[in-house]
Amino acid sequence: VGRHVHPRPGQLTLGMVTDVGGLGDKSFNDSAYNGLLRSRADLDAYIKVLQSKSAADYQPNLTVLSEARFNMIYAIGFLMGDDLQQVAHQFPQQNYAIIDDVVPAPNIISVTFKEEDGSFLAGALAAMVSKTKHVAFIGGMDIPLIRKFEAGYEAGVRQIDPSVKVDVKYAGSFDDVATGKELANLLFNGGADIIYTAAGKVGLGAIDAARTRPQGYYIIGVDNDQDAVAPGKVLTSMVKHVDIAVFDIAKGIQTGHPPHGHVVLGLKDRGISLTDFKYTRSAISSAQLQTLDTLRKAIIAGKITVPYTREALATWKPANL
Amino acid sequence: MSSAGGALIVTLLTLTLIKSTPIIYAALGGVISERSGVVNIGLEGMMIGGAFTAVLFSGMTGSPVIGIIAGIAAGALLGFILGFAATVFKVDQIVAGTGINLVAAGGAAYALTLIYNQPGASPQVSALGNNFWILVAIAFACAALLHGVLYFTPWGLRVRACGENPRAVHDAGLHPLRLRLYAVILSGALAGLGGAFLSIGEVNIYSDGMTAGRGFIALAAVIFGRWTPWGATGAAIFFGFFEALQYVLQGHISWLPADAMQALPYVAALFAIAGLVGKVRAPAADGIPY
Amino acid sequence: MEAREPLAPDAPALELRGIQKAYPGVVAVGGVDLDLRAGEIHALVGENGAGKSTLANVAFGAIKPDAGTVRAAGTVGLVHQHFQLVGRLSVWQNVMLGREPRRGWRIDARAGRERVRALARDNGLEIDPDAFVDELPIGVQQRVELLRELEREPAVLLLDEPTAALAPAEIDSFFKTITQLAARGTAIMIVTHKLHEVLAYSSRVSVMRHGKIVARFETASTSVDEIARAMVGGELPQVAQRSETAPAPRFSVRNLRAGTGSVALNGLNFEVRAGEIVGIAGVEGNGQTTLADAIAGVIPFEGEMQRPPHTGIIPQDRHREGLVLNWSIVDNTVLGRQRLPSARRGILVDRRSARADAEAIAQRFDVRAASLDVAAGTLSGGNQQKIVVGRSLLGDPEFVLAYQPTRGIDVGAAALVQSRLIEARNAGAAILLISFELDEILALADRVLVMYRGAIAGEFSGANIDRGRIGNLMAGSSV
Amino acid sequence: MSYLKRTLGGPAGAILLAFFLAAVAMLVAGVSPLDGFEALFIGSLGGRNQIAETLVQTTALLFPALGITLAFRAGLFNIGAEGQLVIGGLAAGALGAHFAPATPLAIFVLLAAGFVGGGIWGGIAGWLRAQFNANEIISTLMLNFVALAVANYLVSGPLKASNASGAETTPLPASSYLPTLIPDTRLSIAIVIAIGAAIVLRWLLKRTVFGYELRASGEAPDAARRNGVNMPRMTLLALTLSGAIAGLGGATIVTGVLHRFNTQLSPGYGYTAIAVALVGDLNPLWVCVAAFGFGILEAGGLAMQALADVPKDAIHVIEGLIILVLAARRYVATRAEAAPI
Ligand SMILES: Nc1ncnc2c1ncn2[C@@H]1O[C@H](COP(=O)(O)OP(=O)(O)OP(=O)(O)O)[C@@H](O)[C@H]1O
Ligand SMILES: Nc1ncnc2c1ncn2[C@@H]1O[C@H](COP(=O)(O)OP(=O)(O)OP(=O)(O)O)[C@@H](O)[C@H]1O
Ligand SMILES: [Mg+2]
Ligand SMILES: [Mg+2]
Repeated sequence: VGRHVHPRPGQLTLGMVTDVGGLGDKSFNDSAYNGLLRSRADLDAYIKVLQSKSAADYQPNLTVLSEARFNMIYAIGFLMGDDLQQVAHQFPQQNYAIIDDVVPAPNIISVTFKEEDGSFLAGALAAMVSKTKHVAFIGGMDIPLIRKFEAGYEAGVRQIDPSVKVDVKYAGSFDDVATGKELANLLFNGGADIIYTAAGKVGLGAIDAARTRPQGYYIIGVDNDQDAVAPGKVLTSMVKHVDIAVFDIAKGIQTGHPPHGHVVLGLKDRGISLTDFKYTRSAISSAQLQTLDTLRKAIIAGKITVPYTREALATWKPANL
Repeated sequence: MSSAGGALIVTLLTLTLIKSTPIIYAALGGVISERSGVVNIGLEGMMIGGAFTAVLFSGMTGSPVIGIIAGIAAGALLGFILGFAATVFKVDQIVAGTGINLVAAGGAAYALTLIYNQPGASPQVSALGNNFWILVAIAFACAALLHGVLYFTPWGLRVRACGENPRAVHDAGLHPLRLRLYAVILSGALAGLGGAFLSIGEVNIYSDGMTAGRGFIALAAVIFGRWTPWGATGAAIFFGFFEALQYVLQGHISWLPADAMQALPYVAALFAIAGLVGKVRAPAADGIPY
Repeated sequence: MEAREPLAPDAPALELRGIQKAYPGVVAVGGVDLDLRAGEIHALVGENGAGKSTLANVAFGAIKPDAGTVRAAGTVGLVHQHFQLVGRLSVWQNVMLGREPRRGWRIDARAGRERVRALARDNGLEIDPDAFVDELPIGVQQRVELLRELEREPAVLLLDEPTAALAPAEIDSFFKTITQLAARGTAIMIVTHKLHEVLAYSSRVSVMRHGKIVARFETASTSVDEIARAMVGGELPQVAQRSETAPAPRFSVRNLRAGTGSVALNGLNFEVRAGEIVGIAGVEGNGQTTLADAIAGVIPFEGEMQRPPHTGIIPQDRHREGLVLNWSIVDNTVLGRQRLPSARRGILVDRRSARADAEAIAQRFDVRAASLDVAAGTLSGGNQQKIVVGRSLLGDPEFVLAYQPTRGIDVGAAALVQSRLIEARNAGAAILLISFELDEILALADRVLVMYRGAIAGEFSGANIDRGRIGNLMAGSSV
Repeated sequence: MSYLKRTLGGPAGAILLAFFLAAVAMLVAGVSPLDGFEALFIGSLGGRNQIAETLVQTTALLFPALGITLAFRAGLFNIGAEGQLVIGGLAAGALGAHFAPATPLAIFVLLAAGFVGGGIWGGIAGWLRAQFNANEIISTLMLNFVALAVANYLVSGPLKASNASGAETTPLPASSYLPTLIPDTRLSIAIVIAIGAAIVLRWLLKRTVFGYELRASGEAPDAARRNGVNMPRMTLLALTLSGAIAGLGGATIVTGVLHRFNTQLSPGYGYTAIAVALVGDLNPLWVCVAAFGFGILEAGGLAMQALADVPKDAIHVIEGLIILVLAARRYVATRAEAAPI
C-alpha cells in the first residue's frame, strides 16, 4: 500500500462527480465511468471519481476537483445543474461538462440525450416482434427523466400498431432487483411478451425473469449494452452513449477542440442507438429491420417528432410515412 | 371475466407470497431477538450480509444450497456482533444496530469492487431457480417452529422471561446474557436467510440496495404482529399483500399516480395500526441492557 | 423433583463473616457477622436504610460485598422486597422458570401446573397457577415469589419484608407455611418491620442499625418495646393526637362505577370531609385498587366525582407508580405537584422550592439518604416510601388519597407517618385511607367504610367503630 | 474480560480502538491508513472551507437529532425524523419557489413552513398514538416512506420547476437564502439556529414544567400518569414538536444549502441522527458534540474519496465501526453516573 498516485505533469486529468446513484447504477453513472476508463486507456488520462451521497455533496465534490484544476470535470446527473452553475462561476477558468442537464455558462458543456428517440425505436421493435400484441414497460421511479423513456416507447408501439397493448409499471426504486423480477413475471403472466426497462438495477431482475422463461419472452435493456447479460433473452438494448460523450469531450480537450454549449445527442450521431441483435437476430425478420431503419431515418430527418412527456404522448399521432 | 378475475387473484396471491417471504424471515428474526430483550434495528444489515454472502459462496462453489447456508451464517455472525455488543458491552442496542447496518451495507458494496471488481451488482451466480418456492414454504415452517420453540420449550420460556425481567431469569440460576446472545444470533441467521432468499432465491445476483428497506419493514411487522411469530408472519403478509396489490393495480387506476400507489402498503399499515386499538406492549425489558 | 437432604437441626446453614458494603456516601453494611441455623426462623429488624436488604442480597449472592465471606450449606433463596417476577408469564411459569418439567422437547405444562398447585396447597397458599402475574394484586404476587423459592427447596431462605403487602389472614397462613418449612430443616431469615410478627414466629432476633448488628435477642426472652428501643436507639415517637375540626365536604363520589370483573366498583357513594380521615377497610382485591385508580384519573369511570385541585396521592406501588427511580430525591419531590403554583414559577419548575421541600420532607420524615441528589432508586424501600408520603402532604393539600401509607416503613417512621397524616387532618385536610391493616385503620380513621366486592358493605364512625363487626363485614358475612 | 472492559471503557481506549478498526478497514481497502486519516482530518478540519463543510453536515444532523432527543426523552421512539425532515424541506422549498415575498421576512416564513410541515408529520404519529394507541415506531417509519412518495410525486409533477430536467422545485430567489455565516462558504446561520435550538431544548427539558412532565412520561410513564400528566396530550405534543425540529432542519437545508428542494435532500440524516442523539446521551448539549463528531466523519469521509482514494463504501464501513465503538464507550462512561440532565 503506497501513497496514492498523482497525475504526471502534462497528463490529461479528468474528474467526475457521480450523482447519488453512484458507480454501479448500471445506468448513466456507470456509462460515464466507462467513458473515463476508455479515456485512461486510449488517451492516457489520469482519472478520479467522486461519488455523492446526497444533493448536499455535489458542491463540495465539484469544488474539490476544481481546486485540483482537472482539465475536465464531468458532473453526471440531472440534479447537479444549479450546484455546477455556482461552482463554475467561482472557477471561470475551469472546464466542466454536465450530463442530462442544460446549464448555460461559457465554461460548461451540456450534454443531453434524446432518450425518447431510442425508446421510440425500442417500442416499434417490441410492437413488431410481439406475438401476443401486448408489450410492457418497467420504470424505476416515476420522474421526468424516466417518463421520457416511457413516452417514446409508447409512441413507438403506437407507430407500428395502435392496437398493441402497453402495460406500464413503476418499481419505485432503481435498486430493488427482486422487485424487477416480480414485476416482469407479473407483466409476462399478464400477457405481455416483451418488456422495456428503464430502471437501473431493477432491470437486472427483469432480465432474470426472462432468462427463466421459454423462448419468446424478451427484455429490452437500457443505458448500457445488456444483451450479454442473458444471451437470447435481451432483444436489444437502448444504449445511451454517455461513455462516448465523455470520451469525445476528453479527446476534444486533448486535441484542443472541445465541443461547447449544448450538445444534444440522438440517433443521428449514435449518441443513442439500439444494439445490433447479436443474440436475437433470428427473432427479427429483415422486413422488421427495414422498418426500424426507416423509422430511424425518419426521426433523424425530423419527419417524426417523438413525444417525451405523457402530455405530449396523449395527443401524439403516428406519423404517416 | 370471472376467469380473468380468478387469474388476477391467483397472480395477486402468488406475488403476495413472494413479496412476504423475505420479510417473514427477517420479522421472525426480529421476534426472537426482541422477545429476548434486544431491539434489533440491524435486521436490514443482516439481510444485506446474508444476501451478499449467499451470492459469494454460491458463486465460489456453484452450489446455491451452500450459498444459502453461507448467507445464514453471515447473518448469524452479524447477529453475534450485535448480541455481543448488546450483552457484554451493553452498547445501546439501537446505536449498535445502526452501526451494523452501515458496516454491512458498506462492506457488501465494497466487497463487490474488491472481489468482482465491479461496483453496484455482482455477476450472476447459480441460484435456486424455481426451487425458491421451497424457501417460501420454509418461511412458514420457521414461523411454526419459532412458535413452538418460544411457547413450548424451556428455552423459549426462558427467552421470553429474559425479555421481560432478566433479573428474574438470573435469580432462577440462568444466564440472561447468554440467552440473549443466542437469541440475537438466531435472529441474524433468520434475517440472513431472508437476504439470501432475495439474492439467490428470487434472482441470481447481489446488488447494492437490493434489500430496499425490507429489514425496517420487518421491524414494523414485529411490532404490528405484537412480538409473536404468527403475528409477525401475518403482518409480513399484510405488507406483502399491499405491495403486491399496488403493483397489480398500477396502470389500472389511471388517476392515481405511481407514487401514490407505492405509498399504499405504508398508508394501509397506518390505517391498520390505528384500527388495532388496544394494548400493544413491547417486552418489558426490550432494549434495556442487563 | 427429588427432595433435598435436610440438614440436621441447628446445624450451621449460613455463615456471614465481616460483611461490608459501601455505596457512594453511605456504608450500607459495615462489618456484619451472622449465623443462621437449620430450622430456625431468624428475624432481622432495623430502621429504614439500616442495611437489611443489602445484607440479604449479599447473602443471596446478588450483591458482591466489598469485604467478608458468605458460606452456605446449600442453595440460598431470596424473596425480594421489590419482587422480581416476569409479569407476562403465568404463575406456574414464573415458579418453574429454570426448572421446567419436560416431556420430550416440550415443557410439560400440565406437570408444571400441577406441581405449583400442589405446592400451593401444601403450603396453604391459595393461587391460580394459570393467572398472569401482572394481572395479580401485589399480595398475590408475593405468594408467587414465595412459591418460586419453595419450589427450589433452599437450605436457606431469605425473606425481605414478605408480609408488607399481605392481608392479616394471609399473614397467618404465610407464617404457617414458613414454620412448616423451618420444621423441615430450612434456615429462614425474615426481614420485617412488624414487630409482633417477630415475637410470634421467630426464634431469634438481630437488630441492625447503621449497617451494623447492634443487638441480638432470643425471642422468648424479649419484648416489642425492647426490640423497638434497640432499633431506634431510644424511645419511639408518639403518634399525634386528633383534634376537633369543622367538617365540610371536600371529596365525594356519587354512583361511581369503574373497572371490570371482581374488582369493579358498582355504584359507590361516599364523601370525605375536611378534617376527617375516612378509612376503607377490606380484604385486598375487593375494588380498593380500582377506587384508587379512578381517583387518580388513570382509569375511566362513570358517575360523579368531586375532587379538589390540590390533591396528594400516595400510590400503592411506590416503585412503579410513585417515583421516577432514576431521578434525584429533589426532582421526585415535585412529581404530582408540578402544576401547583407552589411548585413552579410561571412555566418553570421552581427548583429552589423543590430543594426546600425535599429538605423539609427529609427532616419531617427522617429520610436516610447520602444526599438529596442521589437517585430515588438507590434509597432503601422504606425511605422511598417516606418520600412519596412526604410529597403528598406538602403544602396543605385539601384532599389526600393514602393507599397503604406505612407499607415497608419501620415502626418508628410509621409512627411519624401516622402522626403526619393526623396533623394534616387536624389542619383541615380530607384524607381517604386505604389499608389492609385493620389496626392502622382503627388507629387513624374517624370513620370506617368497609369495602366488599366493589361496594360499601357498612359504615362505622366514632363510638360505633367495632372491630368484630368490621371484620365480619370484610369477610363478606352480613351483620 | 473485565480488564478488556476497563481498557475499552476509557474514552482514550475507545477512540484508539475505533481508529484501529478504521485503519484495518483502510488497509483492506488498499489505502494507507496514514493517508486516510490525514484526508479525514484535513478534509474536515484542515481549513476554513473544510470546517465550514463539516459544520454544514453537523447542522444537517443536529436538527433531526434534537427532535429525536426530545421524543426519546418522552419515551417515544420517533424513527421518522427522515420523513419529517423531508416534509419540512418540501414545505420550505414549495413555499419559497412560489409565494416568497422578497423581504427578509421570507426567510422566517420559509423556516416556519418547515417547522410546521415537520410538526404536522410528527403530529400525525402523535395523534395516532394518543387517539388509537398506535405504536409510534411503526407509524413514524411508515410516514417516512409516505413522505418520500409525497415529495417525489410533488416535485415530479405539480411542483416541478418548469425548466428543470430533474425532479426539483424552482430555485429560491436569493432574497430568501439563509444568510451565510462564513463568507464564500455554504455555512449559513442555520448552525446558530441549531445550537440555539439545542440550548432552548435543554432549558425546556431541564427547567420547565412541560419538560419535567415530558421527562417523567419517558422515564416512568405509570408514575407520570398517576401524578397528573395528561399522557395522550404529552404524546401528541412531544411527537409534534419533535417532528417540527426535524422539519426545521429540512427547511434550513433548503434555504441554506441547496436553495431548492429535491428528493436527494437527505442521505439518511434522519436515521443517522438516531445514533447521534443516542451517542449524545439524549442530552441536547452532548448531542451538539456528537453531531460535530459525525459531521467530521461525513465531511471528512467525502474528502477521503478525493484525497486518499478511499472508496465511498469503505467510508461507510469506517463510520459504522466508529459508531459501534462509540456506543460501547457511552455505556461504560455513563453507567456510573445517574441519568443525564
Ligand atoms: N444501589 C445503591 N446505590 C446507592 N446506595 C444504595 C444502593 N442500595 C442501597 N443503598 C443505600 O444503602 C443503605 C441501606 O439500604 P437497604 O436497602 O439495605 O436498607 P434496608 O435496611 O433494607 O431499609 P428498608 O427497611 O427501608 O428496606 C441505604 O442508605 C441505601 O440508600
Ligand atoms: N393537577 C393539577 N393540580 C392542580 N392544579 C392544576 C393541575 N393541573 C393544572 N392545574 C392548574 O391549571 C392551570 C393551568 O395550568 P397549565 O397552563 O400548566 O395547564 P395546561 O393543561 O397546560 O393548560 P392548556 O391546556 O391551556 O395548555 C394552572 O393554574 C395550574 O395550576
Ligand atoms: Mg429493605
Ligand atoms: Mg399549557
